[in-house]
Amino acid sequence: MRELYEKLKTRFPLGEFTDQRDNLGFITVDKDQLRPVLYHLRDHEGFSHLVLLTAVDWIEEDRFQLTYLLSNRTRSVDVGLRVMLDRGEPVMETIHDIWPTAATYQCELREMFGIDFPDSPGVMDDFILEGWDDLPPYRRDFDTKKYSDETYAHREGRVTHDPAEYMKKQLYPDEV
Amino acid sequence: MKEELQKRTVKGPDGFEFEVDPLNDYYCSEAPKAHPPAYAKIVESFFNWARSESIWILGFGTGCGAIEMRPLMTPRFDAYRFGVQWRPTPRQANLFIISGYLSVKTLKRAIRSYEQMQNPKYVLGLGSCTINGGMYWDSYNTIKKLDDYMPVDLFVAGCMPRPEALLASFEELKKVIKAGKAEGANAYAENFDWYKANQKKVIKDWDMPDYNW
Amino acid sequence: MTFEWIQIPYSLMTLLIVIIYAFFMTALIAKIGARAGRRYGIRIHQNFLDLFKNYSLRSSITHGYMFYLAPVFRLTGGIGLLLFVPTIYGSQMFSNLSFAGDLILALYFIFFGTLGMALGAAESGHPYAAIGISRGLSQVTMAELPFALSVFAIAVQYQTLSVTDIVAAQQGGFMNWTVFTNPLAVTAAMMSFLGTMMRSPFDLHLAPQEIPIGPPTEYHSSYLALMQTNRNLFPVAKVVIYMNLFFGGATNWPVFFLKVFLIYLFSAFVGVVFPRFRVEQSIRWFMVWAVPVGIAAILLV
Amino acid sequence: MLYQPDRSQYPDMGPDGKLDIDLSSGKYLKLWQGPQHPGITGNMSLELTVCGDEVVEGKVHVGYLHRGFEKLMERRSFIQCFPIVCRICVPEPDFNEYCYAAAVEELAGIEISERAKWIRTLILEMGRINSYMMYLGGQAGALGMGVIGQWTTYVRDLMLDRFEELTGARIYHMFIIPGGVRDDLPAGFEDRMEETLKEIEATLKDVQEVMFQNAVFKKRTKGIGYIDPSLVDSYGITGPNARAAGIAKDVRADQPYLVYPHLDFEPVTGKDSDIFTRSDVRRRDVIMSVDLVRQILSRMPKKDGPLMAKLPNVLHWKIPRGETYIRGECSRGEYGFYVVTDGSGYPRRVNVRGPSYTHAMSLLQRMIVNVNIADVASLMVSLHTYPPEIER
Amino acid sequence: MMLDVLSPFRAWKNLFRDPVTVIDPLNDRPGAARYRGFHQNDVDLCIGCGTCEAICQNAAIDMVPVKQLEAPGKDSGLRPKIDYGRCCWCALCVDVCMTGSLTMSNEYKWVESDPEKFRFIPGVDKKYWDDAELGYHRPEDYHLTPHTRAEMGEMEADERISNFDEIVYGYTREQAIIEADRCVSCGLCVATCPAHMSIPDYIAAIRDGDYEGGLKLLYETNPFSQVCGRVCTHRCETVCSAQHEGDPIAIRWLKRHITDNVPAEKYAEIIGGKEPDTGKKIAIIGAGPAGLTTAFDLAKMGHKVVVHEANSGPGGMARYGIPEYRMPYDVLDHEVSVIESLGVEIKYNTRIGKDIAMEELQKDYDAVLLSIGLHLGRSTRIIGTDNPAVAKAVDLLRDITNGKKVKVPETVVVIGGGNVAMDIARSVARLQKQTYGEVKLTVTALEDFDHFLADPEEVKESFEEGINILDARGPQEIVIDDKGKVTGLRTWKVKSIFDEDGRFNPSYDETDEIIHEGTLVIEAIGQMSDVSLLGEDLTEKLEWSRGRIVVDPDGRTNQEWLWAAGDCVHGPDIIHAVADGHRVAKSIDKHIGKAKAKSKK
Repeated sequence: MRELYEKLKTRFPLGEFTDQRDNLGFITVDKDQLRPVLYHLRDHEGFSHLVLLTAVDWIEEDRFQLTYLLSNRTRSVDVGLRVMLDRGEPVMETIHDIWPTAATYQCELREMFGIDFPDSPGVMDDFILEGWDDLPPYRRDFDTKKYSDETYAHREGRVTHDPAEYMKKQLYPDEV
Repeated sequence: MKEELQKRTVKGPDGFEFEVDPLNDYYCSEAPKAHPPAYAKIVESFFNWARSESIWILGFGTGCGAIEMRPLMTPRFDAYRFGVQWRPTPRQANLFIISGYLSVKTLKRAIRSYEQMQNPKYVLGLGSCTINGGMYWDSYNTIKKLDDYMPVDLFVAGCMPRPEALLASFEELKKVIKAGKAEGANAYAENFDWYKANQKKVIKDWDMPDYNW
Repeated sequence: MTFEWIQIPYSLMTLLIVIIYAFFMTALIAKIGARAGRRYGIRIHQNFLDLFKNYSLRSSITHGYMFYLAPVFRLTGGIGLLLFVPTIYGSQMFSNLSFAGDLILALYFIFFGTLGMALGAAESGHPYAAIGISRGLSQVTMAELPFALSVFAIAVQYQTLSVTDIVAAQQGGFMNWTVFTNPLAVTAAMMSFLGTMMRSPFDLHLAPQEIPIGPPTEYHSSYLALMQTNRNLFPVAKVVIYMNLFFGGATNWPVFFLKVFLIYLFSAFVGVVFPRFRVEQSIRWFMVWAVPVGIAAILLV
Repeated sequence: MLYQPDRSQYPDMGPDGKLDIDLSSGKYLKLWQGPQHPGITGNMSLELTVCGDEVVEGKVHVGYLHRGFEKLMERRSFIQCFPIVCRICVPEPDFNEYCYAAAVEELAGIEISERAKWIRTLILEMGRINSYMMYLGGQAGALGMGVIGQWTTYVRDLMLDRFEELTGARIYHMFIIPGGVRDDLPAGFEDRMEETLKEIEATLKDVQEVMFQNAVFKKRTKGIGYIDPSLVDSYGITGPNARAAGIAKDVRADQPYLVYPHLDFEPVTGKDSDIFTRSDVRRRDVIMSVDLVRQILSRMPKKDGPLMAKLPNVLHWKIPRGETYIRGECSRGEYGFYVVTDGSGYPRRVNVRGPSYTHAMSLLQRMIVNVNIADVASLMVSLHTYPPEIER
Repeated sequence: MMLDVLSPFRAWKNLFRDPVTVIDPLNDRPGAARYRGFHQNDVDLCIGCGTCEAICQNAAIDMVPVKQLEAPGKDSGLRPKIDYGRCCWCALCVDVCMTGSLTMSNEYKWVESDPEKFRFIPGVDKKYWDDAELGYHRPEDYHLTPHTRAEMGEMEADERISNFDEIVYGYTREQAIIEADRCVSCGLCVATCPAHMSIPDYIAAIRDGDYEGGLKLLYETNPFSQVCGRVCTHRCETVCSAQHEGDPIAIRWLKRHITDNVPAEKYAEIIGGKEPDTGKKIAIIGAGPAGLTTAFDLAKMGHKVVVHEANSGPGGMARYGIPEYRMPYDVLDHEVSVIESLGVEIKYNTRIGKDIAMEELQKDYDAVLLSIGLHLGRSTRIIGTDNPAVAKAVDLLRDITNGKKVKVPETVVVIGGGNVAMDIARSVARLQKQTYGEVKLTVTALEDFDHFLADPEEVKESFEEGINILDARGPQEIVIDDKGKVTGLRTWKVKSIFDEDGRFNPSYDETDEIIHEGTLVIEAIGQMSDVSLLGEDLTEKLEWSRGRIVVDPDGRTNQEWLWAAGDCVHGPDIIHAVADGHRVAKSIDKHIGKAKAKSKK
């Protein structure tokens, strides 16, 4: 994997490299370098299969990480491209013209993370959710338990006790 | 609201223009009515017997429990022996098996399907997720208590319940029907406002009539 | 044959017997089909339970007058078909309202229910019902063609349009049955028979996986109960015609039951093991296989 | 030919590249298939615009089964995620368990025991047989031949019995746990498995005779639903769908995981890339899986030592920051888990890559155009998609 | 082509085969032997630790009190109640169950019309599957929590026997992490610990490597953490949920590990400062754990504390009752220096009643605390105990601590089976080894090994060190020769210790008699307080019970200015003394606060 990284590095400015396994590595790529790198990987390195496109919310660092995972099916190696986006203004260029399936991924990311991909077909359509009016649910600051408690009613009448506290009360009933 | 549900002017094939308000024109606005049982007790008992021995299930796999429906339709368990059949349309079905969790999106369809079924109709809540949210208790997209949204006759514990548990629930349902206690459809009509309020609380984009017959 | 009032209660009795028989027999066929799937299948009296259940539903919504009428039309088709052909040959009691030209009427009645259904299904407003009925009509039309040809062939063969006379001509040993005297016509007719029995590969108007379940999608409760009755009765009535025309009719009830059962079984026998055609494939099939046989039958007579 | 939709007659293309479909013109009809529709696999729906019998535009709607697993996992500890991942795919849940466990093991640096690997492989192959059995029944059922589904569901049920005695559950096995597997094979398992395999083989023979040597079935499936091999890469097509197009890609052979390096097999491929070929590839794949199960049972090493690797206390298990992607070849194609950890006791992000994601969304939407309504269900089934893994 | 038409008809061969349907699926198909069906719980085995609740990702389990369980102290008194509206039958609760009490049956049918009914307490609420034998039980070799204790390095017996160096080395970082990782944070230990130390929290601090945070937690509840980290009676470990299927967590050693890993000079800073001066003065009699804990607390509250100690060093029983190889004095000194750094004044060699009168204290201080420990040994009062060659363990231990040259003869007999007996025996053994090069020492204990009072590891180590321990021996007479010299101890075999009413009344098998050789007999059967300092008046005014001062739950005597705490009230136990100290400190603060309020009025 490192060879590939070194080779790419001579052509493109690249960020951090993580050698995860013999056949899997992750490379951080600049937002505007992504497209040339993708073209290069697809056309010259045989990474013709877009395995997945997803995002990670690093809310502490105030950014989104987009992961484009590509696979070279002949050599059976994978490379993940990490693109860091500003969390305040998450907009990314669409790649549906390179891989048509990316449109679906982008649609999902728009809905679940609120990352916009202008010009991606159907990106504004409802994909999974319907009538959603809260924060995009996959964002870290969206608290699913809180939302669930507020929106849906749970069956009442459940009480639990802390074993330590309850036992203490039994053993030392005089203590305040 | 979806575009196709908005009021609009339409030009027919014959060139005639007319106004369409889909929600009013295409749907019935009448609320459901409670239908009393037959006047004669013996007739009602006979009807209940017939109802209990001919249970037609709506073929709508709302959740994962639907996968255990197939073994029931096929040789191993062969539920047809017990008077149970699957129907592809809600009009002809009497029993709606909510096979597990209902996402909000499916809840909307489930309500429509339920309302299109004819009185008397029965609902079976399959698995823990219909009882109290199950393993999706903290999910933002699934309802927790099925009986808030439609009257439920029986719940079956399990995740997911085995086909045998389902068969046991059919047997139990037969008993309930024969005892004349499966009056979910009437309960729905009588507490219509309450159910509607609950439904509308979770379905944010309510773009259908209040009652689908 | 002249009309006598006593024929009315007699025919009603026939009707009753046939309906009850039809209900049991359909269940039996279903059980046999289930055996191919290595299971037991429905209970033998399940059809009655379903019928009572459907009558016992408390609410039933309607989509308009035609929606009401369609099941009635449909049932009329079934009953009419049965009533105008002789059930038991040689029996005054069970010859129904058979008359000289009844073969033509029977042909009409076979079509009648489908037409009624078309009106009702259209009224129900369900797109799948509309698709189903258009498929159904095209196929029935096509399937009727070989049957009509074959009927024409035997009408020519026996020189009569009366079912009773055709049956009479076949008496005296099974070698006299049309199936042996005019096998081509019978082949064409049996092909058409497959096409009208609502079973694979010709069940494309119901096709649950494509257009669940076509025309009757919206029907329920007592409407459905009526249609169910017809669903059981109509095929039997149709089988009665086939039996009379091609298999020597029946001179008593046991023979009747057996013949009807076997002819009916034929459709199930084929239906269970084939998937369904698409509508144009089905039509092409009739055109390519059934119609030429029918024409040949006429030519050879 | 499917792939260059024939728009010559209808509908017109608007200047913005969108189709000009005027429903009120009476020429087009909008049809919804699903979510309550017997011809739909699982709970999803197709919004079809048809002209006559031909589909001119199709849109796939999913989300009816969305439970937000990826979110729920972010607030469950690593061991707590183990019971919920299998729910992502109902008919073949074990792949979730395997991919998740393998990802966690890789990130936490846990090496699992040899026998556990064999048992995992066994379970995955058993699950594959089950999934294909459901598929075969579904493919025949979509064309109205219910009898095949009766047989295959029956043998699937026998396999579920084997699952039950091995794992303790029928559908959601929850057996492949991070660190190994829960338990060893029960006594006499091999013999009962052999009986089940024999029954499966007999059924497959019947299926071959009744379903594949069937004039009507051939008529309905040959030449229909053609996928051009050139689309395989751009549409992310994997598994039998790709193999039926002649592209011999099988993760089991390409990136062997678990004990696949020790097993003998050859990826099954087909040529015609139509519905028939895809069904046939799957049928032959079951035969291969049956053989693999036999190989596994006969070559599995004896138990020496515990099946479970030494785990830290799972109640406060923390995994250092890292990310990885684990893939496996499930019955539908490439199944994968992308797991990101941040050093806490919870996964930072889990992304599930189900093969249906690309098959049922972009591919199906494209293939469905110009298809007869009658073939829609059959086409959809032939892609072998399971909605829950699309929306998770 | 023709084949394609005919071949499908082969399906009909099934017509002549029997269907494969299960005739009565409801009864013919029990779940598999491993089936994960409905839960069962052996309530007697269950300890209510709540680990099942902690691991359940569905929040399906509540811990609820069960009335019929009446065994406070052994478990939490709670039992899991499972909500089948949540459960997913993953059996993680069964896997993690610390006692193995929670299992699953192979039953799986439960249909109910009332959704509220799907909650039950397995094993308590009767269910039809309670007696099912098949079902999921946790397989052998399969544990989600590690169950063997991390080994701690310690000196070998022959190395340690010749000196008084500390035996155990303490955990290394790696060992500590392994051990800390085993904790399931159930908190039964917190409830049991008299001082309610936040055990799971400081164990978590070890896992995170946050020793300073851990130390802060320790000193919130226990200013004698370093001491307790070595010699605590660790009642926490007796309820530890990990002990049921493995070893209990080495809570004591982990505590010590924290204290070892924070530099001595940082203690004061971490433990934190004190509140502003209140101008109140409190006298404490005895610089033992109880007294100094009170001093620590009160000093933090801003009161002025003066501790009067009769001995020359601090620590009380912790110093004078525990040998150095278990409790090194420099650790103790450091511990006290931490307390002193808060401004506590300790006056050594000040014996109340001799150097200062009790009345004086009453007059000069706002409150007085009596924490004088148990420095007098009890006697068996058998014949011959008045001989000078019969000694009491506490006295000897004190002498050893004070550095007095204690002469031990070549053969010694110790009477007693408690920890003090072990302490003195092992101390004497070391002296013997130093003097004679070999150990000749017999310990006779009343109890048999199954009911032994001393800690098992003490017994084990004693054996390793060459000490002969005989169980179930009742002392009858000190054997004295004509010259009046002790030559041994005569014992009988004990048949039972308690009579039918449960009173202490040993019965003996007189035929089984042994004379243990020894020219010194040491009695280590219990201690009592030296209450002579109180003076006759006060002694009379105070309420007594079995030789101990009666106090209210807050540790106050019936004299409103006088509190009592520690061993002299509750018997020997450091952690109890610490807990007492806290309680008394709170009570004193409350009292003098009130007094202040009163005086303001």
